[in-house]
Amino acid sequence: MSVSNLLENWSKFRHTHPVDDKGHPDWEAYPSDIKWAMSIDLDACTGCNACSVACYAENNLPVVGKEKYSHGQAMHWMRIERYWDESAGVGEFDADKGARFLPMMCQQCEAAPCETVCPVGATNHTEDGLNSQIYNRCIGSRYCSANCPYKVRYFNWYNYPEQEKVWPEPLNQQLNPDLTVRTKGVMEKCTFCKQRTYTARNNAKTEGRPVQDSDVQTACQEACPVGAITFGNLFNPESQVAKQWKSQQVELTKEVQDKDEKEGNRLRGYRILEELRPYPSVMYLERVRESAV
Amino acid sequence: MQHILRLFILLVGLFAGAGSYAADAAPKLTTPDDLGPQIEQPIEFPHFRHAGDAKDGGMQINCMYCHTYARRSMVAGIPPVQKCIGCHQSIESVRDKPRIQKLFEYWDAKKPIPWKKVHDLPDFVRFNHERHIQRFYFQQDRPYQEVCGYCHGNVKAMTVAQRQKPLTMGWCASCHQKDHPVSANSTETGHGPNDCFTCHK
Amino acid sequence: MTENDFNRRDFLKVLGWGGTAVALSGCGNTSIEDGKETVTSYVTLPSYVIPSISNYFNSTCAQCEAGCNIMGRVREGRVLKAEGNPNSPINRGRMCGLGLSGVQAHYNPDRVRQPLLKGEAITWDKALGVIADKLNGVKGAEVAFLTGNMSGHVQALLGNYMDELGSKNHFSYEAISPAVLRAANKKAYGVSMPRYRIDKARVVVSFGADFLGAWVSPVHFSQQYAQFRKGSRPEGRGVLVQIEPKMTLTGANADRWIGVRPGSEGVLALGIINALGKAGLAIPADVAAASKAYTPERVSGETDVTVEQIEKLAALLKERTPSLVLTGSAAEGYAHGSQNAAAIALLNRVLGNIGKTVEASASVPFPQIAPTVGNRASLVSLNDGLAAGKYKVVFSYGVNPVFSAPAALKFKDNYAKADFKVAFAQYLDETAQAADLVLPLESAMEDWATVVPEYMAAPEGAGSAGYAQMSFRQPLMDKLYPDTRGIGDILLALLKQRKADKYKEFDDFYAYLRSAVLKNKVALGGKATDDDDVFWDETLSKGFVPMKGIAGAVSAKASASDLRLPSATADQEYPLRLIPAVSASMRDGRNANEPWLQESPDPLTTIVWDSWVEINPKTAAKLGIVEGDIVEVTSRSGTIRTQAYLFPGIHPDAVSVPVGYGHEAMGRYAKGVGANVFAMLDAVFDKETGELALNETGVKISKTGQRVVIVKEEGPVGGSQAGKKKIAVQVAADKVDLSKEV
Amino acid sequence: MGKDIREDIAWAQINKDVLKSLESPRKLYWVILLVAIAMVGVAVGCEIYQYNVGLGVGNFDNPNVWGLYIATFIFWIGMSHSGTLLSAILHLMHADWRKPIYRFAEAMTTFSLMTAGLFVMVHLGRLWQVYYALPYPSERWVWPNFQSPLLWDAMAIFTYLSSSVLFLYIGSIPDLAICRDNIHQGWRKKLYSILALGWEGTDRQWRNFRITYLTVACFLIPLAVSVHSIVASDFAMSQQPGWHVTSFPPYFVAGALYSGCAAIITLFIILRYVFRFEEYMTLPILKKTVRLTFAIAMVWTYLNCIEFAATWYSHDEAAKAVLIEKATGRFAPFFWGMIFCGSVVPFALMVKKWQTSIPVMFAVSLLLNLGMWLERWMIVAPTFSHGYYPWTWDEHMWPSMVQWGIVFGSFGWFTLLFMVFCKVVPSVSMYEVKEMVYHRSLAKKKEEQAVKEELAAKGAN
Repeated sequence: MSVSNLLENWSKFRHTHPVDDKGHPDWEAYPSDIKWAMSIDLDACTGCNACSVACYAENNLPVVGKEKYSHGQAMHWMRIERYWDESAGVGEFDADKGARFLPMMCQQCEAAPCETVCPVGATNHTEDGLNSQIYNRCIGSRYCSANCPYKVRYFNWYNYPEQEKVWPEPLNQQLNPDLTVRTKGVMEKCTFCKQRTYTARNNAKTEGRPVQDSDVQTACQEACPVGAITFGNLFNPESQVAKQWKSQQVELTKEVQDKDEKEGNRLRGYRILEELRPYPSVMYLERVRESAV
Repeated sequence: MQHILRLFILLVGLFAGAGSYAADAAPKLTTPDDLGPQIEQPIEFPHFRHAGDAKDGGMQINCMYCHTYARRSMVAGIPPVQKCIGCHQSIESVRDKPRIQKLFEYWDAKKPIPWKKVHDLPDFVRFNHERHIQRFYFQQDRPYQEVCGYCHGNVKAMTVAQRQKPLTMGWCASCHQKDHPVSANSTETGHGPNDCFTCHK
Repeated sequence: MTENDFNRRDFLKVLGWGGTAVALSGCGNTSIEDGKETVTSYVTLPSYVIPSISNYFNSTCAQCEAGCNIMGRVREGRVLKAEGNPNSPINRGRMCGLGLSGVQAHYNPDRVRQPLLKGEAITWDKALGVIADKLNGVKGAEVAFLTGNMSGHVQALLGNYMDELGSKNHFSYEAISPAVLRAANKKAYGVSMPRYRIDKARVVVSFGADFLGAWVSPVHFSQQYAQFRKGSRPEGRGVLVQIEPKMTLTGANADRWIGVRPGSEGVLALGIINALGKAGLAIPADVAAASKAYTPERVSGETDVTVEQIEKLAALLKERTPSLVLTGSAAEGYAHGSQNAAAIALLNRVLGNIGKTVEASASVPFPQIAPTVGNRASLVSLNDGLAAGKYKVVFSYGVNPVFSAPAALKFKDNYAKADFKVAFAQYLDETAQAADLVLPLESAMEDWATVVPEYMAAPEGAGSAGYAQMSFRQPLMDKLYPDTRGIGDILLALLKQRKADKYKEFDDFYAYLRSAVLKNKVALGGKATDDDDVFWDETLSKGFVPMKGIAGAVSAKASASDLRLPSATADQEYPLRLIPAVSASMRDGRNANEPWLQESPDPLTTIVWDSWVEINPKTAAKLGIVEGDIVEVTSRSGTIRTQAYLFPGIHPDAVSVPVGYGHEAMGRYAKGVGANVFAMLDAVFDKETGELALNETGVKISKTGQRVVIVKEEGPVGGSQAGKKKIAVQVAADKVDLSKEV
Repeated sequence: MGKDIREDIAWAQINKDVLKSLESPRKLYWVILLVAIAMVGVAVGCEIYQYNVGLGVGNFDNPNVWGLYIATFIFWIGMSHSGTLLSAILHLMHADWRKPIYRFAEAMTTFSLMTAGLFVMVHLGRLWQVYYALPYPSERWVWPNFQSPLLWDAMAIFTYLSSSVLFLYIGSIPDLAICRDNIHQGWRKKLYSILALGWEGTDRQWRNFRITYLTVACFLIPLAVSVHSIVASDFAMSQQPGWHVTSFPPYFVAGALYSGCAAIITLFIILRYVFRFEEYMTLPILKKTVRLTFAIAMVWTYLNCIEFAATWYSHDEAAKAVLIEKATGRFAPFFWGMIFCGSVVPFALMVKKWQTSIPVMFAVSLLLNLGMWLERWMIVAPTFSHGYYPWTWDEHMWPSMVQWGIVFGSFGWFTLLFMVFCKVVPSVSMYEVKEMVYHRSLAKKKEEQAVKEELAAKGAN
């Protein structure tokens, strides 16, 4: 450790981005052979909330209760948004074609707006392409949340485990020992079930083989009754998620996708707020509605 | 202007001083062992007797004979009482020793032994025994006592285990920064992961 | 048991809190500690238990009657999470939010922990003694046993017990049950619960069947739905049309949601048949006769569905076959509910779906473990008996009629008339509070049971026609409270009171179950030569056993001769129709004390921790109601106060309040949350089955002048994307080629 | 219009008048001090509560993760700027009218920075871990994230604070020596002896003093500009609609000078009244300050217009939506209040009759300050409740009493510091007033000489 390390060390945070300082994507520079990514088929998604509850169960999320929920202090890493058709104009709702559901969680952006602004480097990019959130490093400045375009970061406004007692005995026995229970004053968010991807990588490494789709499922993906969520290694061309991204011609490193679409053959893949250039790792597939009825 | 110059020199000197202090403050693997407190255990387990070298009267049992989960799990595990009994029921010669009697008391009552945890990392840290054992014991083929000793010190010389290494973050990181050969006969080297997320859960 | 054999419960003990401790306050312990924490080693440990690595034990979900096969994730003796059993033909490895919350029923802080005699804790011996005393000299006909859906060996034991008592009064009651559907199916197809093949259909027209939410076996149907929606399927992407006055989760996912006038579903079905005939489909003569009068114009007037829409729908149904027409609670909850269901079933006959997308199902070959399905008619007959003072001792298990019976039945008062009331309960709910003796039950993650699902899903492939299965529920961890007991153990103890000899070989229900299963090894897929222990262990590790079931047969015998569909009549005093909404997570409210369910927003309104009344914006504008107004919803039988939510997915003549809220007891998470809509339902019954007609209550709405900010997930712009085009994108099916999608 | 400082006032008189302000305070002083302490007490209570229970008690939510604390933080940072303007910039420009009033303005700088610093602390979720943000070499091998504007911010404030303390102190040394020489007993004597650093007023000391003072003044000016530019980059460097604006740094600096000048007018009037400094804080000085304030107000208004126009002409729909939301949504009263206080009220400064009217200027300066506080709030809050993602828009979040209490208390804290300062250090710079009087009397003498000579010449003729 020396002064020279000062410069060396912090610059490491950025070098895991495939997006270099000039804003050009550079896959070759990617530091590992894993890039976790997801795709969510909105046509399949029924909005049933199973993923969200699974997330509560897997990730030790506190139930905040009505009063705190009313203050917007809910801690759901995975929230289901419900939209209506607005055929007659913005805000004029039309229920004839049902509702539209959108599961929204941390998009694990490659050039994440949250990472650069954290004063203490508590959130930074990992080699397998996640936005990490190091709870113990967080000092609670909430700048990351302020800069998140999706607002998918959730702050511990209270000391849920100890003072608010959201897990009264014996509910606390359900807590997952693979990850911490966050205390007050730290930011948290979806980690793509890091404890699961970590275990998958660990097991694959022990067996001396690359990670496969069958090694890991996120909790939401595992629960989803309609299998709308696909998760895996985008770098592995055999993975379902890579196949989906490819077939939808969505590329991680582009902020505008130039798709080869013919008349009557729209490709459904898109990323939300892509134009802000955060390079999100979650691709959504458009919802389809029959026009013949 | 002389004064400004003096001030400038002073500031530069301060910064350089702080920097060189920092260089010294970085923990090294060779720092003298930082002995943790002596811990009172329900049974004073003699590690030296079981794992120690033959010349010291030990039996040179592999650490992973008892701490059997270390190579396949995050935790090394404390052996179930059954494991102790497995051997000790056929070792009549020490049956009357008070420690063994205590052990059999637990066994007869079918009660678990409430061991105290010696190497206790903070709750937000994930340390994976499996990964380290795989890396150094199986892959690089180092002797098990050395591999376990990286973090646990010279347990084979202890009675009740005692913490010898600092186990602080900088101490972990200092080893993760170092290049280690990837296998026994390889000149290729690699270092441990430096992602915060790997160890912070 | 031999020395080496182990009682699995021993290893489910919560021991390893140290070592792989749950990080309870993540950022609390920030230092390296020596010797502060205790890491307790096991005494003995089977080889498959490795600390820090989860073990999965198969079991069966008890959160609803679908009976999904689950795996409990167990670590260091604690069950952490329920996950789907991938081999299950029911849920195929998937879960719903309700099922996932099962662990919170198990770890619930509000469980009853000791037997309670009039509120005072007593021992089990004393409790069982009291029951023996009270039964002394009571005739069998004076004992009633009220349960919900029952199946498997617990039911067999219950049957034995009722026989011993000489009682025939086993009432099986479910507040939310597809009872009308069963009767209508029996009439129309010859089986009460056929296999629906949504995955095979090209068009599904669902009359209020919320098969993605809370209807029959939602996770199974979600699996089928996923197939149905796949563009790469040979049949292409399926089209879902949902016809119902109040949008359900399924309606929200439909290609076309048709907000029909409440009660006129049967009329619409006949109108569609009429239009199909006009479009050139061959209609059987009797059906044609029945539907002749229902011209699209007339139907349009009665149902509020445009002629164009009816014709479009008919054209679609004619063009794309096979299709599937479902009928659900929204169409059935009327005095003419059975008629509605019969009319809708005609559509399947006309379209030739019977045998194609409506398949025969099989039932288990053992009638004593076959499911006894609950309905509301049985509660009515129990209630009548109680009112007449017929029953002296009443047992209740797994149901909460004091909460869920319509107020008009005055069930609570009648229940009090029985001399001695025993409730087997996990929570001190409304019924348990009204009971004299409360016996604490083990949770579904602690006790043994076998479950036979009513809706018998089958795996793909040959032999699926005669497929039946029995699922096992086994303890996933040691009992949290030593003084709780499984229902099977309690029934066994009660049986021993009457016939000690016959049951003396069984120490506990586990022994009974094991011997009963092993006796029928061959029928359960084993060989007579199989070792008992091996067979038992294998069976448990699979979580369910397939059996050769008794295959039923579907027939297209739906008749159109005796259809009588009344036209809607306007009620001047109570102009709006109340539709009690059954949500996927809250159901009938028995799981209301699981905080995850309270905190997960209702998918459609995104409201949490409260009930609400959904009002169409047009109706609300007429009444001068805006979102958040506290309104009084008044029927002939009662009044509730709740918050108003303007909802575009509801017919202007209808309002909807979710059921399951408004508990006055049960626990900290359920008590006082929302209003109980059961308390204001009129006692109107389906004319054929005697089922309570849930949607038959007329209400009026008045403002109270109070206004609140509704606690919900959506923001002030509601479901608007505020002009942003790329958030939740929707595309017309003809703009996209789905056939080659990965 | 009142009179300016008399040129013929005796130096001893200056000493006497100014040192009088250090004597036992009047009753009014104690009343103000007690009120200030009470206000601080409220804030401390709120902070203890918030510290123990968590930031949730402030009614923060997702997405409104920042609230009044950051707004008020910028307000206090901004207020500090005018002290530097008056004491350093005008010093370099040899504007001698600054001399009687720069001392308290500089003190204002220091104390408002100290207040602002507290808001950084109050804002943090885990105050007890604040040292993670310091770039110190640690055992953990990790440094703060130098990319984060928040870190620049912390460093800038710290540098600025230490420089202004230094500047304030250096500038006071000759006066502290006067105090030392004129006060003959008690702890104060000792204090002044130590603080005066053995000042004797020798030529060499004066020469060194002037060089040092000038150097620090030069050093301070770029700092002052940069510190608020960096505060601006907290917002401008982020990607949020309404924040991602290139003109933010000058806009913030202008706003800072503006609020600072307004605060100077307020304090000027209070000090003049409380310490009877009519002799030194004369109305012509007030007039000059008022005119300066007006000029800055117009610059600020101009930059405000630029910000709106830039938003309007850019094709950023989200930023436009935020602007419309500010002007028409639930923040409209505050937004238009800011426009009124910030751009309309300053025209009162141009009414000649009012420029020297104490009550009018007092009221106007308070309104200007209010406007500037609203401006900061309008920068922070609407972007949160109307960001990129419509689903998370929010209409109900309102700061709780805890937030208001801490903001309220911060004014007490500032007052407390300032009041104590006024009783310890002369709030009018005696030696510089003497300089000023000397220079003016020299000039007058010259003038008189010239007149005399002229008369003499005339007489000779």
